[in-house]
Amino acid sequence: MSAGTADFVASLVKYGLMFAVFINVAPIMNWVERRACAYIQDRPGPNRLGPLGLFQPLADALKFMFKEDVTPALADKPLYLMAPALALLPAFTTFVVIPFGPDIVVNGRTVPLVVANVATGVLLFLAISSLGVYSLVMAGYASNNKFSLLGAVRASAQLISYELALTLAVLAVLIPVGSFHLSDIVAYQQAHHLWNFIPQFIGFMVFLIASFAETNRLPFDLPEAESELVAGFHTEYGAMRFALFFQAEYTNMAALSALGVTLYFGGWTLPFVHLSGWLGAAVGLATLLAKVGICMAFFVWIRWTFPRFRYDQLMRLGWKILLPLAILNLIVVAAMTLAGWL
Amino acid sequence: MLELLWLIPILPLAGAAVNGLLGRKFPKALVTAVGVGAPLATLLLALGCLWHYAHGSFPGNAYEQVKYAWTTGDLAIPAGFLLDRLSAVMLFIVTFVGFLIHVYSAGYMGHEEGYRRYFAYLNLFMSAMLMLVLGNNYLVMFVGWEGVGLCSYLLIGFYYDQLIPPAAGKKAFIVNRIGDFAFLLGMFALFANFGSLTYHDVLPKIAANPGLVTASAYGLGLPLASFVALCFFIGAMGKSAQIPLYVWLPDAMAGPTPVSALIHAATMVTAGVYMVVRSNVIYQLAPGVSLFVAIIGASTAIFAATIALAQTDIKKVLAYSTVSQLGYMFLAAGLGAYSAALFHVMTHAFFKALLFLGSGSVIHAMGGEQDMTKMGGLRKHMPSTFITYVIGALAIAGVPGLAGFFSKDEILHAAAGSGHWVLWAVGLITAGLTAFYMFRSVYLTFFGHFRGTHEQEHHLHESPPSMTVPLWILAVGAVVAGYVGVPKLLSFGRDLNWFHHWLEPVIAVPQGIEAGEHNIGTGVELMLVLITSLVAIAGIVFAWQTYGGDKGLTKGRAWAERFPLLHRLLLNKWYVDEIYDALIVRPLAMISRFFWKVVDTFVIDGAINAGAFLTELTGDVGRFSTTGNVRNYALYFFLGVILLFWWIAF
Amino acid sequence: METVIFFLFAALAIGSAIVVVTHRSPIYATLSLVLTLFSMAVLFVLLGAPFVGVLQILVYAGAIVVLFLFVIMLLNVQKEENAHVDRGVQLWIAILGAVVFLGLFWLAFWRTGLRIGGPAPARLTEDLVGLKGLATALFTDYLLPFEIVGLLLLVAVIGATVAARRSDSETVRPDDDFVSGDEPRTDPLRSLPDPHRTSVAEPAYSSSKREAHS
Amino acid sequence: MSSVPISWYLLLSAVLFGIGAIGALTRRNGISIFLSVELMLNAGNLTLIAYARQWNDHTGQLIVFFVMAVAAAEAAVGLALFIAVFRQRRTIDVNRLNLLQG
Repeated sequence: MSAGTADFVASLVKYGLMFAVFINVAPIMNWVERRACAYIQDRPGPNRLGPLGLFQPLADALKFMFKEDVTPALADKPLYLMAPALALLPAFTTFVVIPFGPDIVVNGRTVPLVVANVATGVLLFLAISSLGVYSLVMAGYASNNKFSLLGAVRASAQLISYELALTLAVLAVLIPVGSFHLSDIVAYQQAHHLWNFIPQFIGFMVFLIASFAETNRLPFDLPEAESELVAGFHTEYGAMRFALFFQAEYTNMAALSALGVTLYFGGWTLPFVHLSGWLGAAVGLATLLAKVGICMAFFVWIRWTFPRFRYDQLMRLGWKILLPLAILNLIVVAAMTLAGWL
Repeated sequence: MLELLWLIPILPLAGAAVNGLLGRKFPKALVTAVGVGAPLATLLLALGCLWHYAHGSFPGNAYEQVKYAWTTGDLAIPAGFLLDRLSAVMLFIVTFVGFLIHVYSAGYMGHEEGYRRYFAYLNLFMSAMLMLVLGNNYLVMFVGWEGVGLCSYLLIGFYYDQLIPPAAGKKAFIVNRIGDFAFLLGMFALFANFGSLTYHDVLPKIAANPGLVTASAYGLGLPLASFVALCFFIGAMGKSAQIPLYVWLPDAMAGPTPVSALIHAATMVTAGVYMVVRSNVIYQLAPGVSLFVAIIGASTAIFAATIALAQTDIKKVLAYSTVSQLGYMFLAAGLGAYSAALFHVMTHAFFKALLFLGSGSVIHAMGGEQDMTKMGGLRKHMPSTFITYVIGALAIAGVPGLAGFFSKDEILHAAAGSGHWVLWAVGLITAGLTAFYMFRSVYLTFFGHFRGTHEQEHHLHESPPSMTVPLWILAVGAVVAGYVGVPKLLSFGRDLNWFHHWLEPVIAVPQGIEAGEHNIGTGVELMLVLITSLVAIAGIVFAWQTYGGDKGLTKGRAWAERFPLLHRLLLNKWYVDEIYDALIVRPLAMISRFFWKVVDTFVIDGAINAGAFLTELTGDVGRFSTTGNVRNYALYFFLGVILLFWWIAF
Repeated sequence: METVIFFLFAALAIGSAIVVVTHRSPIYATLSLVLTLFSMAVLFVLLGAPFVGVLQILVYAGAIVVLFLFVIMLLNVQKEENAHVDRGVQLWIAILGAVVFLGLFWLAFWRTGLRIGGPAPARLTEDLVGLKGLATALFTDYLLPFEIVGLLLLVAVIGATVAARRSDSETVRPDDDFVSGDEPRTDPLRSLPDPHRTSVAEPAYSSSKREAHS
Repeated sequence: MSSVPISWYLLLSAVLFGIGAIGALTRRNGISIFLSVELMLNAGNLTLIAYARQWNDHTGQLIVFFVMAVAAAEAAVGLALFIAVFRQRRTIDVNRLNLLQG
């Protein structure tokens, strides 16, 4: 096997692993979400199917599969069909840059435990996540109904605004590290025995809020707000297509939290423990998943506690509060790195 | 006293300025006082200067006074005045006759409106003429020359509300300008060769080395001297009304009579003769041109005399007689007898002024009527005018004992002396004709019965003393003036020709030209004098036979019927005006019309209009490109890119 | 391998470019533009400029084209009926266009001797790909343009807001209490400033009442 | 790593530019003209990057960086103008916006 194909096979295998992990996020989260919401609202939640309702996601999946697939009459056919597919694109391509373990040696060749060991890792993540907007817009426009169109317009406006804040927050993290490569960021945090969220707490808060907005999670889920816009951009989507949107949403959430974890919480590393070899890889992956899990839980928790923002409040928060904060954070971090503290 | 020489031309100028500018508010008496007072002061001043000049001795017997440098640099023209023998004579004539005519015109123009304007112009004329005469270089003379031209135009066209005078004024001015043009050319030539125009520079230099002037062919194939002489003579022709350029003088009678007397008899017309005499050196070095001058003079004399025969307007008769007498003067100047020419100028000034003023008082009495066929038998009503007029007529006819006889005889003597018997014969015939037409006018006006309207007859009266006194003074002058230059022959051995000697120094004799004319025997001379007197008397008697007595007019007409063709020719002035009109005026009009219509409107305006049209055209075409449609602009943009690309690639 | 990618994405780019130009519905055109930009980004990466490629996606495809989509939806731009230019003229224009293009291509390639083949480019060096070289160049040699572009963007932002802003008099404050009597807003972007409408200071309620009987 | 000679890239960008140009010239709708212009800009960028690659020099990439910024600014202002025009004239069909007709 020549080096080229070896690399290709390795990355294929790694991608298979990561895909397996992230594909299961949706069903698990489905269950977690329902249970947590019930717990917060002091009601039992789904417990009929299997112990503690563990098979509820399976039931939902089946439901999605067998529901009638309705497409609105005057819908713009091709766009209508392409929207859910496009939604999956950012979801399943952004986590390739996340490292999930130390380098391991496979038959004499060291293989970095990241699907795409690309120098401009973070930037790629941001770029592809910015493409996510199109699926919303397509869905909104194609389903030919006013509510979905309004939902789409609002969604695109929201995404663009918060993408700015998100990017600036992420850049702040890169300044001390000096490279876009996520492995370097993780290595930096490991070397300094200091997770980034402590020195750059403002940046972390901005990142967190912006990630809520990026994934249209509750405080910012105006686009598919049930009370006002029925279901926002995916009003007209029926069974399986809705499932795709459902899946895309949760995977996006997982990817973003993985990025967050890698940037601010040291990714797959454990403080003061040097992991290496196959065992290290396994432990690394486990720690990464644990951290992502905690983060997802936090998402869910926030969802069922905060009321929805109104559109202009949302915009004001995005442009007049988060953006200045992010810039401030950027300046502060740059100053600190220059002064040599970071 | 002589230091004030420069004041002579300035006094009448001041008079003109006062009357002209401030006269509007002056009462008539003050205007007259200024108008007549200025020439009086000038006359007195001139006499004073002449007295001092005559008694003082001056280097080169000329007193030159340079006031300031008029122009500096290459063309250095001093604003200078010169009083020498020649200009002394002219000064005397101009101031004396001028003053008398001013006195006369005070009475004559008394009740004319525009009185103030008349005197302003007359004074201006006097100052211009004095400038001309007293100038010490050709340019100052030329200033005077132009000044008199201007004043003659103004005065001829004095009655500007009528139709004829302004046209006559313009005609006079234009014809004079033609002459002035030639005069200028002559001056240029002089300046080009001698670097200066002052007499005391140029004339001695020419006299010193005649070779300089006669050798190389300068202009028109003529040597310098001939060229300058010819140019100056053409200038004189214009100003002194010789053959081709005399047409303006008869028409100039449209002006008031004293004007005709002053300008067209005594002073302005003699300027030409003065100029020729002043530059006699040049003419002596240009024998061909001098002969030409003589021939022109003679032919003008006889030509004008013939026309005068048939004229019925009294002033026209006098006008043509002036032209004829001027012919005589140029005949003398052409033959080299410059003193004779100047002598005739002086005598002519007196009796011609007298005749004009006489005719003026006749017209004044007749209430403006100038046609002799409407007059007759005026001797009873106007005795002094009659007597002075007859004296003038006798003088001009050349009856022995009066001024005319001496000066005319001098000229004929010079003609005979220099061997030009043909010219002498022409002169003799003209003398006869002069006598005939002068006395024709005398008989038609004063003898026979009155042919005018009853109302005019009732109105007939003798002119007031302010008019008759000058007449008498001039009459005395007409008689006395002759005796200044009595020829040797008749002076019984004593050399009485004072006038000739007076002018001797002015007539420079360039080396190489034998001096004086070879004299013919005294016997032949005596015979010549007898013949001229006989011819004069014959003229008078013959005039009496045809026009004398009551039926003068009818007998005159009978003569006319006998030669109908000749009579019509003479009456219509040989149709000279019509010929000029056809030859010159009409072609010029055509040419100017052509330039106006074709060149100006079509070519020049056309070009500009075409330019305007073109811009408008491009504007219209351009407008189509702005369709307002953005995509068209994008297209143009793109085409521009392609062109640029194409241009870069090659 | 690498030429395969080139030809694939080149074809993709040209195909989507044609769609951008020819498609009548602006939404499809914009989306195909996204596709073109994406394939261009890949080509950029291929040409050893990963940073520019990613930037292309992040800035161009991610923000600018979204802005386009946003405006298209806002203005509800309809499908563009095909120009009623009759067949003949269109044919003419097509021919003319083709001739011009061929001329240009012939000129570009034959005339300047640029053979299609051409020398293979030099080995790709790390500093070209790396970000460090680019960053240093940007902030040393090209600092002034960088500042000017910053200023330009500021101006553009201000310009855009001013141009697109509705006039003050008619922006409805969210806390305005609507009264049923208020005349309906016909213009999708709110009607043109009504001369009678008073300044914002006065609550909408009173103004509409005065209108009623003015 | 790129073994594709540069002339291919130039050809591609020329074709893209041509398509963009035709689009800009023929389309009636303001926004689609804008799209075509963006397309032309990108074609330009491709050439720049190709030459940057050929001569191993950052300048090309930097200029692309600036071109993008300018394109962004232009797009923003242009769209704002379109909105303003739409509010005024109810259409952004270029043919009907010919108020400046000569």
